[in-house]
Amino acid sequence: MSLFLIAALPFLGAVFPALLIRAGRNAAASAAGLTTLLAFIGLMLHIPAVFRGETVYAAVDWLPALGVNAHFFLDGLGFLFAAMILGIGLLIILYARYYLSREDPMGQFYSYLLLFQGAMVGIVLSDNILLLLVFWELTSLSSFLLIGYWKHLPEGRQGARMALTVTGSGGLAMIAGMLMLGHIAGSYDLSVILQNKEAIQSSDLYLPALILILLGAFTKSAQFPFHFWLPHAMAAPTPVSAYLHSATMVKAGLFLMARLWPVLAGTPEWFYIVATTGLVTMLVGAVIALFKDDLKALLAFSTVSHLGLITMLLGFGTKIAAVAAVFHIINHATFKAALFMTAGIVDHEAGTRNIKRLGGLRHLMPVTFTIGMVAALSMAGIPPLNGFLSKEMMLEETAHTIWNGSHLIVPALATVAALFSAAYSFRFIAHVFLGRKRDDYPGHPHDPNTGMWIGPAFLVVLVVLIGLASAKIAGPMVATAAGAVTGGGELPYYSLKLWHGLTPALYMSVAATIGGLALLALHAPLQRIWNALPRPEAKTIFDALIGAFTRLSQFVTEGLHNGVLTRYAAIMVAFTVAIGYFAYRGGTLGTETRQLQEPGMLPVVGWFALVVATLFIVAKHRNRLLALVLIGVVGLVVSMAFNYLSAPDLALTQISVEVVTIILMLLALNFMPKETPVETPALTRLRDGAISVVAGLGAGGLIYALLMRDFAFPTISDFHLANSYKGGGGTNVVNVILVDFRGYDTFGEIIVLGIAAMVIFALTEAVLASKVRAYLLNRKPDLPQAGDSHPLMMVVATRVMMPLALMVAAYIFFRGHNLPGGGFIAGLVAAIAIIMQYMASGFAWATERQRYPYHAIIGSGVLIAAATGMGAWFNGKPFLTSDFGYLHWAPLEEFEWATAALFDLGVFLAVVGAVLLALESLSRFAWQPGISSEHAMDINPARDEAAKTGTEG
Amino acid sequence: MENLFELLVAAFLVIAGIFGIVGSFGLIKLNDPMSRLHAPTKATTLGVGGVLLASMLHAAAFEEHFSYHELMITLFLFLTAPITANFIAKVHIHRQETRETMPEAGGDDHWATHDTPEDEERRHAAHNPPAEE
Amino acid sequence: MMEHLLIAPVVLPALVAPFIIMVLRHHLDLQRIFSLASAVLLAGITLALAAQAADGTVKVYELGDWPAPFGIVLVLDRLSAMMIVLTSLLALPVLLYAIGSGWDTRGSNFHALFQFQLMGIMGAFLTGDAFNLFVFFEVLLIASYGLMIHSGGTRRFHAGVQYVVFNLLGSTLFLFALGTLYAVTGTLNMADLAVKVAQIPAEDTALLRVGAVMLLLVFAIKASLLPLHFWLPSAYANAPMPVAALFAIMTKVGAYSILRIYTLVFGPEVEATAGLTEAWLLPAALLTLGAGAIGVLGSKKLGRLAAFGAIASMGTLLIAVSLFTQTAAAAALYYLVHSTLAAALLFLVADLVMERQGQWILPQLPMPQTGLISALFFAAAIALAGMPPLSGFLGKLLVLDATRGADLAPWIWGVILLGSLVTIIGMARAGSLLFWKGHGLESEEPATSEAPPVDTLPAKPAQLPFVACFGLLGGLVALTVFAGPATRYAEATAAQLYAPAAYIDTVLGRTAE
Amino acid sequence: MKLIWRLFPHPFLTLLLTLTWLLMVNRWSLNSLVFGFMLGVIIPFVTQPYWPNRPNLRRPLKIAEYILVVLMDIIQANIIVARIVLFKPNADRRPNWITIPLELKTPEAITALAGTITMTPGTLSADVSDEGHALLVHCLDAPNPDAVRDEIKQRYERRLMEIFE
Amino acid sequence: MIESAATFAFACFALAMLMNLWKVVTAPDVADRILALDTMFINAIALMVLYGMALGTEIFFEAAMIIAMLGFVSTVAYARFILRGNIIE
Amino acid sequence: MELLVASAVGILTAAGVYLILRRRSFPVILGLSLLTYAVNVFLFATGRLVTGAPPILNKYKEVAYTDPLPQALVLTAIVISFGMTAVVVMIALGAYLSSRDDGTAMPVEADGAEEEA
Ligand code: NA
Ligand code: NA
Repeated sequence: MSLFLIAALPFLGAVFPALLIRAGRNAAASAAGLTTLLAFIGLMLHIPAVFRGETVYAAVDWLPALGVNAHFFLDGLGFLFAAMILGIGLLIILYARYYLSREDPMGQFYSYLLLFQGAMVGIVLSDNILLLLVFWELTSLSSFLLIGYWKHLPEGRQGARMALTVTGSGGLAMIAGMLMLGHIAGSYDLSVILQNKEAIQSSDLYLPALILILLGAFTKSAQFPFHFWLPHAMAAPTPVSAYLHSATMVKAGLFLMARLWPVLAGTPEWFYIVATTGLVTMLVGAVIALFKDDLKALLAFSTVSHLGLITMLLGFGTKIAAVAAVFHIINHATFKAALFMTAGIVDHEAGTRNIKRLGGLRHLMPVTFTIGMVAALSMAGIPPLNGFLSKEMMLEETAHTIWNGSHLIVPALATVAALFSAAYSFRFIAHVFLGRKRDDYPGHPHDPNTGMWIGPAFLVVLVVLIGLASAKIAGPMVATAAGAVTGGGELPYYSLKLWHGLTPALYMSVAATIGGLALLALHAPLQRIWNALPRPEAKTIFDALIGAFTRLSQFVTEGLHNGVLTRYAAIMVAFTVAIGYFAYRGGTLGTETRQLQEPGMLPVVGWFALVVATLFIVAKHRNRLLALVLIGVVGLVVSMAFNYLSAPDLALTQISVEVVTIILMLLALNFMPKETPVETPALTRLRDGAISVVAGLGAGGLIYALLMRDFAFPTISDFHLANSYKGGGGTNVVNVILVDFRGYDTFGEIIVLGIAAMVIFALTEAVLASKVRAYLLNRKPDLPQAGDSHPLMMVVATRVMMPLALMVAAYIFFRGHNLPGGGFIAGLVAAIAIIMQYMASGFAWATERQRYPYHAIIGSGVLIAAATGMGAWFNGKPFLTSDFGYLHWAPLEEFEWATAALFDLGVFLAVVGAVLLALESLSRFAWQPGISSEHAMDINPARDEAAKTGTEG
Repeated sequence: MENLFELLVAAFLVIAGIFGIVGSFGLIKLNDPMSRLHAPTKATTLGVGGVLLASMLHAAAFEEHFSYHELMITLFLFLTAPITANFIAKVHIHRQETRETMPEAGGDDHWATHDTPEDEERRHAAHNPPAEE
Repeated sequence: MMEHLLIAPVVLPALVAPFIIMVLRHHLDLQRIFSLASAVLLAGITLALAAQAADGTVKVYELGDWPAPFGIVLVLDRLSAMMIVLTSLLALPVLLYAIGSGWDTRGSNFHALFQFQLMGIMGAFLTGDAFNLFVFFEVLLIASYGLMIHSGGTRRFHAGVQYVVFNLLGSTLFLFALGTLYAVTGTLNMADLAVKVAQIPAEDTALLRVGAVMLLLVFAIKASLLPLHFWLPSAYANAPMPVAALFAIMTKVGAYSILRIYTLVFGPEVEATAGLTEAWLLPAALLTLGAGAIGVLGSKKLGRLAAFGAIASMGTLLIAVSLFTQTAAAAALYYLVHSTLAAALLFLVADLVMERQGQWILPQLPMPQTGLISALFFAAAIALAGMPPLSGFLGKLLVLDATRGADLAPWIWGVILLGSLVTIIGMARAGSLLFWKGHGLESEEPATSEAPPVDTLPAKPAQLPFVACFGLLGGLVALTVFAGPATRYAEATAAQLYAPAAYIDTVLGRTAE
Repeated sequence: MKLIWRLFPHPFLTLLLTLTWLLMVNRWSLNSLVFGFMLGVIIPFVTQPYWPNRPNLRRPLKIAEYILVVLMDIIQANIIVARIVLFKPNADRRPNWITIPLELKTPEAITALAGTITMTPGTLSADVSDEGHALLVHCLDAPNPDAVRDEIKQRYERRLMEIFE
Repeated sequence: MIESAATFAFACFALAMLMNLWKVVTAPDVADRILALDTMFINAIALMVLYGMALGTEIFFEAAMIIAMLGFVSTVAYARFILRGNIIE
Repeated sequence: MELLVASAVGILTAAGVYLILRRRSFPVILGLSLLTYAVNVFLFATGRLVTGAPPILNKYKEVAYTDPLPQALVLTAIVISFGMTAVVVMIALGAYLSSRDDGTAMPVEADGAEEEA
C-alpha cells in the first residue's frame, strides 16, 4: 500500500465517525477501527522490504518553491513507530468504545483521535522535515482537542491549554531549527539531510539549530524542565492518556532525536544537552512518581522518567546506546499502554484513581490484577519481562559513560532512578491490588467486559514474550530500527537475552530492585517527609506566568488601544513628520531655480485675513458658531486666492462647497453642544501645539521648497493644454481634464459624492429607527427661539431667486467646457437654489413639492455618466472616450455638441441629488409633529384677507 | 472722447472706493448694533455698483466690446441684501429686545420675531376655521 | 467587446449599485438577487482577466482613448489580476453571509454600498495612475464608512467617527504626497513616474524622497502598520462582522499599493529613494505583528480578537513586503491571499458566536450549533495563527524562508514564531472559554448580560452563513493543497514585479527594446 | 388658456429669465435668445410648485418708473449716509424705530417695499408685525420719524400699490 | 488715471476687508460678526470685479456672481441658526 | 508670494492639526476642514504660482497659461473631501445623539469579561 494512503487513511477515518455518529456508537467505533486496521495492514505489507533493510519511498511535490513536499519514506525506524501508532491505536479504539459513557460525544472523540493518529503517522513517515513540522504541530493541535475533550472539567481545559502552550512553543522553536538545518543541508528532505553529517556539524548554525530542534523534542517528550505539562494532560480520558501520553505523542520527541541522530549526535554539545537532560528527567520523574496518589499521575511521571531514560540513551551518542533506546521504546510502549488501560479500568470500575482509596482489588478484579501486575513488574525491571532487558542495557551503557570527567555520576544517578522506578512500580501493585479488600470503594469493582481488557492483555502477552524470547520476537525489529537510527552501517555487537553474566548492570539492577522494595516499605514516612518539603508546583508557576502574561497583554492592548482618537492622531502626525524629515535628510536638496514673486497689496491683505481668521479659529474654537463664521472667512479668502492665482474654476467650486458645508454643519450643530468645554490640561495643549507647529512647518516648508524649484521634467499638462481644444473640444482646459482627459477620476468622484449621500441617508434611517427618535421628538431647543420661522420676505425673495439661480446653474453648466464652470459647480448652485426653498419655506413644505426622489437623481446621474462612458464602446473606443462636433440649424448659428456635456450632465445630477439627499436627511432629525406648516410663510396678510372673504385658499 | 471715458471710469472707481470703505468704516464706527446694520448697504449699492459701472464702461470704451453681465451681480445683490439685513435685524431684535422695548406694531399685537408658538396657534384658530379646505 | 473586459470590474458594480438605488430601493429580494448575480458575474470576469494575465502579458486600457501618461490607464498584470480575483472570491461568501444572517436588512442601502465598495477596491487594484488610485481609495473608503456603521448603534457610531477621522487624515496625507510627487516629476502615471524618478538628478532628491515616503505612510495606514494601525481595532471590532470580513481585503489594498509603488516607481535599485525604508519599515512591521498577537491574547471581546488577528497577519505580511526582495514578495503574495481568507473567516465565525452569545469572551451556556461553530473557530484560529495544516503555516514558512538572508533575520524569526505562539494561546484561551467552559455553567447564574435577545435568533438555523464560512474554509484548504501552483503564480508575479520594464514599456506604448 | 397658464406660470419671470440669460452670456445673438427663452420657459415650469400663486403685475410700465425713483434715492441717500457715518459723532445721531402701517397686502409687494427701504441707505426694514399689517423700519438718523414714515408711504408704497394691487 | 483710480479703489476695498476682518474677530455679538462677514463677501465681489477689470478679463465674473448669490445663503443660514436653532424646519 | 502661500499652508496645517487633536468631534471636524484647505492649496500650488494666466484657451492670441492639471486635481479633491466631511459630520451627530457624548474617544464600557485561571 502506498505510503500516501497509509498516511491519509487516518485522516479519511477522522471524517467518518463525526458523520456516522447518528448511526450509533458502534458504527463510529467501527469506522475508526476499520480505517486504522486498513492502514495497519497496509503498513504490514511493507514488512519484507523493510526487514531487508530497504527504504520505501513515495513522493509528490507539494510546495517545491519552499522545499515543502509530500515526500514520505519508510525505513526501520519509521516502521517501528508506525506499527506502534497504528497497532496500539487499534487497541485504544477498541478500549475506548467501552470506556466512554453514553453522554460522551463519541463521534467527536474518534474524529479527534484519528486526526491525531494521522498526524503521528505523518511525522514518522515524513521524508521532509517541513512536512514533518506540519504533522508535528498537528499533533499539538489535535491533542489539545483530545485533552480538553471533557468540556465540563476545568482541569481538562487547563491541561489542554498547558499542553498546547508548551508543545506548541517547542514546535515553533523547532520550525526555526528545521529551517536552519535544511538551509545547512541544502534540502529539507531527510534522505538528503541524513547524508550531510559533516556539513551540519561543522556549520555555525549547528548549535542554534540543535538547541531549537531539541526544544521541540524535549517539550514534546516532556523532558525536564518541560515535563510539567504531561501530568496535567492526564485530565484527558484514559484512552487518550494511554495512547498519547505513553505510547505515541510523547515518543514523537524521541522519534525525532532518533531520526536526526545520524547527523546531530556524536558531538559534545549533543551529549551534554541530551544525555544530561535525559538523566535528570529520568531521576526527577521517578522520584515524583513515587509520591503521587493519583494512579494516572503516577503513571504520567513514570512516563516522564522513562522518556528521560530513552533520551539519555540517545544522548550518549553511541550506537549501542541507540540500540538500547530503540529497544526500550518498544518495551515501554507495551507495558505503559497496558498500565494506563489498567488504570483506566480501575478508575472505571472502582470509581476512583486515588491509590489511598484503593487496595485489595486482586480479589475483585483478578484479570485486571494479572495484567497490571505483569506490566508493572516489567516497568520495575524484573526478569524475565521485557522491561528488565532494556533496563539492563541502559545500566550497562551508563556504566561506561564519563560525564565531565566523572565515571561515577551517571551510573550512580541512573541506579537511583532505577531504584525509584522499581519502588513506584511495586507501589502500583501493592497499594492497588494487594492488601485487604475494602468496603468503601466509590464504585463496585469487578473485571470489565472483554472488550476493555483484551487490549491490555494483548500487550502484556507481548511484554512476557519479548522478555522470554526477545531475540526472536523483537530482535529483527530492534535491529532494523536501530540500523535506521544509526544511519546504516554495521551495528556493534549486542545480544537481547536475559543473562549476560555478572555484569555491573546486574549489580545495579539488583540494588535497584532491593532498594525499591525498601522504599515501598518506607513509603508512609517518606510520603510525610515529601509532603512537608517545600517544592515548586509547576502548574502554579505556569498558571501564574500565563495569567500574568495574559493580564499584561490585556493591559498593554487596552492601554495602547485605549480608544482615544486624540492620541492616535497625535502619534500618526508625529510619526509622519518624523519619517518625512528622515526621508528629507537622506537626500539632497537642489538649488532654487525660481524667483520669489513680489506679492501685491491684495495677496498680503488676503494672507493677513486668512492668518488672523485661522488663528482666531484656534483661539476661539470653543465657541462653535463663531468658529464656523470664521471658517467662512477662511473659505472666502481661499476662494479669492484661487481666483487671484488663475484658478477661477477652483474659486467657484470652493465657495459653493463652502456654503453647503456650512449649512450642513449648522444643521448638525443644532443638536450638539454649542460650546466645547476646556478639558485638556495645559501640558497636553502644549504638546498638541508643538506637534501642530512641527506639522505646519513641515507642510509649509515642503511647499515652499517645491515652489522655488521648477519641475524636473516637462509636465504632462503641456499635452492637456495642447490637446484640449483639438481633441477635447473645449477651451477650459481644467474642465476638459475633468470630463475628458481624466474623466475617470470624475466618475469616481461623483460616485464618492453619491455614496456619501447614501451613507448619510442610511445613517439617518438607522438613527431615527433607534431610541434616539423618542429623544428627538421630545427635544426642547437649546436656545430660545425667535418667532416667525418662515419670514415672508425671505420666502418671496427665494421664490424669485430660485429660477434665477437655476438659470445661473444652467449657464455655468453649459459654458463650463469653454469657460469657468461645469457640471459640478452648476449642480451645487442648483442644489443651493433648492436649499433656499427649504430654508425659507420649511422642510415639510419643500419636501412636498419635491417631485423626484433624490436617490433616483443620484442614480440617474451615475448611470448617465456611465452610459456616456460606455457609449464609446459602440464606437469601438475605450470607456469614456468623448466625441464632439458642430451642428448648424438655420437660422441659428452653428453650435457645438459634445458627449462630454452628457457626462457632465451625469455629474450635475449626481451632485444635485447627493447634496440634497444629504441635507434632507439631516433635516429630518429636526422634524417634530406639529412643526410642519401647510403654508410657505407664517405671516401672510393676503392669505388672512382671503380667509376672511373666503375667496382664496 | 477717450479722456472722457477715462475720467468717468476713474470717477466711478473713486466713488466706489469711497463708499466701499465708508460702509466698512461705519461697521466699526457706529456704536449701536442696529445702526451698524446700515453701513454695508453703502458698500452693496454704490460701492459695488460703482465698480460694476466702471467695469462696464471700461470694457465698452477700451476693450471694444460691450459687457453688461455685471448687471447680474447687481440684480443678485439687490435681491439678497434686504433679506440678509432683515435677518440680522431679526437676530438683534431676538437677542437684545423684548416686546416691551419695541415700538407699537401698528394695529397688530407685536413684531413677528417676538412671535411665540402660542401666538401662532391663536392666529391659526382665528383665521383657519376647521372647515377650510 | 472583449477588449473592454478590463474596465468591467469597475463598471459592473458601478452600474448595479445605482440601479439598486433607483429601481430596487424597496425590494429587498430583488436587491439580493442582483447583488449576488453581480458578485458572481464579477468573479467570472476577474477569473477571465486572470486567465489573460497568467502568461505574463501586461494589458493596458486607455480610458478616454488618451495615451498614457496623459490620460488615465488601467493596467492588468499578474498582481492586479490576482488581487481582483481575490476580491471577487472574497466578496461572494461575505455577501452570502450577509444575506443569510440578515445583516443586509439591518440598515439601508447595504447592497448598493457593497457594490460600490467592490467597485472601489477593483478600481484601486486596476489603476495605473497615482491620482486615480487616490480617487478609488476614497471610493472604497467612503463605501466602507457606510458599511461600517451600517445599522447604527452608539459604539459603532463612536468607532465610526474614529475610523473616518483617521482615514481622512490619511487621505490628506495622500494628497500631500501626490502633490509633492507631481511638483517634482510633472506626472501622475505610475509607469511614467517610474521613468522620471529613475532620471531624477542625484543632487535634487530630498523633495522626491519626502513625497515617496509620505505615499508609503498612506499605504501603511491602510495596511495598519504600527504605529499607524490605531484606527483598525475599534473600527473592525465594531463593524458588522460580515463587513469586517470584507474589510479583510482593504488592509491588503495598502499592502498591494506598497508592493506596486515600491517595485515599479521607487524600486530597490532606484538611487534617489535609496535607504528610505530600511531603517524603520521592517521594525515597524515586527512591532505590528507583536501588537497584533498580544492583542489577540489581550482581547476581552471577540470582535477585537478578530481585529487583532487581522493586525497580526498584516504584520507578518508587511515583514515580507518590507524586505523588498523578489523571494520575499512571492512569500508575501501567498501569505496575502491566505491572510485575507483567514481573517474573513474569523470575522464571520465571530459573528456566528456573537449572534448567539454576545461579544464578550466569557463562559456562556452552550449555544445552538456549538459543534460546527467551534470547528470553524478552531480552523480560523489555526489558520490565522499560522499553525499547520492550513495555508497560514505554509505562508509563514515561506516568509521565514524568504527572510533568511536579512540582517534582522533572528528578530524576524523570533517575532514571527513567538507571534504565532501568543496568537495560538490567545485563540485557545478564547475558544476554550467560549466553547468549553460553558458546559459547566448550567447550574450557575448565566452571564448573558450582553447576549442578544432571543427573538433575534432564527428559529431554524440559517444554512447560508455556514455555507459562506465553509466556502472560505474551502478556499484555505485549496490554497493549502494547491500551494505548489499558488506559489508558482506568486513567484511569477513577484518576478514580474521586480522586472518592471515590461510594465513600463507597455503602459507608455514603447516597443520593448 | 389654462394650458398656457400651465406652461407659462409666470410670464414676467420668463421674460426676466430670458433677459438674465442674455445678460449672463453677455452677447446678443439669436442663438442666445432662443436658448435663453427655452430655459425661461422650462425653469418656471419646473419650479412652479415652489411658487404656487401668481402675483398680479398690473402696470408694468410703472415698474420702470419705480426703479428709476429708487435708484435716484439710493444715490442721494448714500451721500447723506456717508456724511453721517464719516462726520457725525455718534452722540448726535438719532437712531430710531419707525412703524409703518401697511396698506399693501400681497407678500410680493410687501417684500418689494421692504427691499426698497433697506436698499436706500439710512433706513432698513427689520421686521413685520405678527399679522403682517405693519413694517418695522430702523433709521440710522431720524430726528423726525413721522416724516420718514410718510415719505416711505408716499414715495414707495403708493407706487407699489399701483403696480401690485 | 484709471490705473491710479483703480489702485485707490483696490486700497479702499482691501482696507474695508481688513476692517471687516477686525469686526469679525472682535465684535462682541455674533450678529455683528455675521454682518461683518456678509460685508466681507460684498467687498470681495468688488475686489474681484476690480481685479478682472485691471487684467482686462471677464474670467472672474462668475465667481463674483456666485459669491453675490451664496454670501446671502450663508448669512441667512447663520442668522437662522441663531434665531431658530434649526435652519431647515 | 511664494512665502505667503507657503506660510498660509503651514498655518492652516498647524491649526488643522491642533484642532484635530481636541477631544470633541466638532472641533475635530473644524480641524479637518482647515486641513482640507491646507492640502487643497498645497496641491494647487504644485502647479507653481501664476497670476493672470487662467487655463482658459485663448483662441485669438498666444498667451501663457498656468498648469491646469493641479487645478483639476484640486477640484476632485474638494468634491471628495466635501463628501467625506458630510459623512463625518453625520456620523459625529449620530454618535452624539445616541450617547449624548460628543467626545471622540470610545465611550467607557462596563467590562463584561472575567478572568479565567
Ligand atoms: Na476623448
Ligand atoms: Na498571524
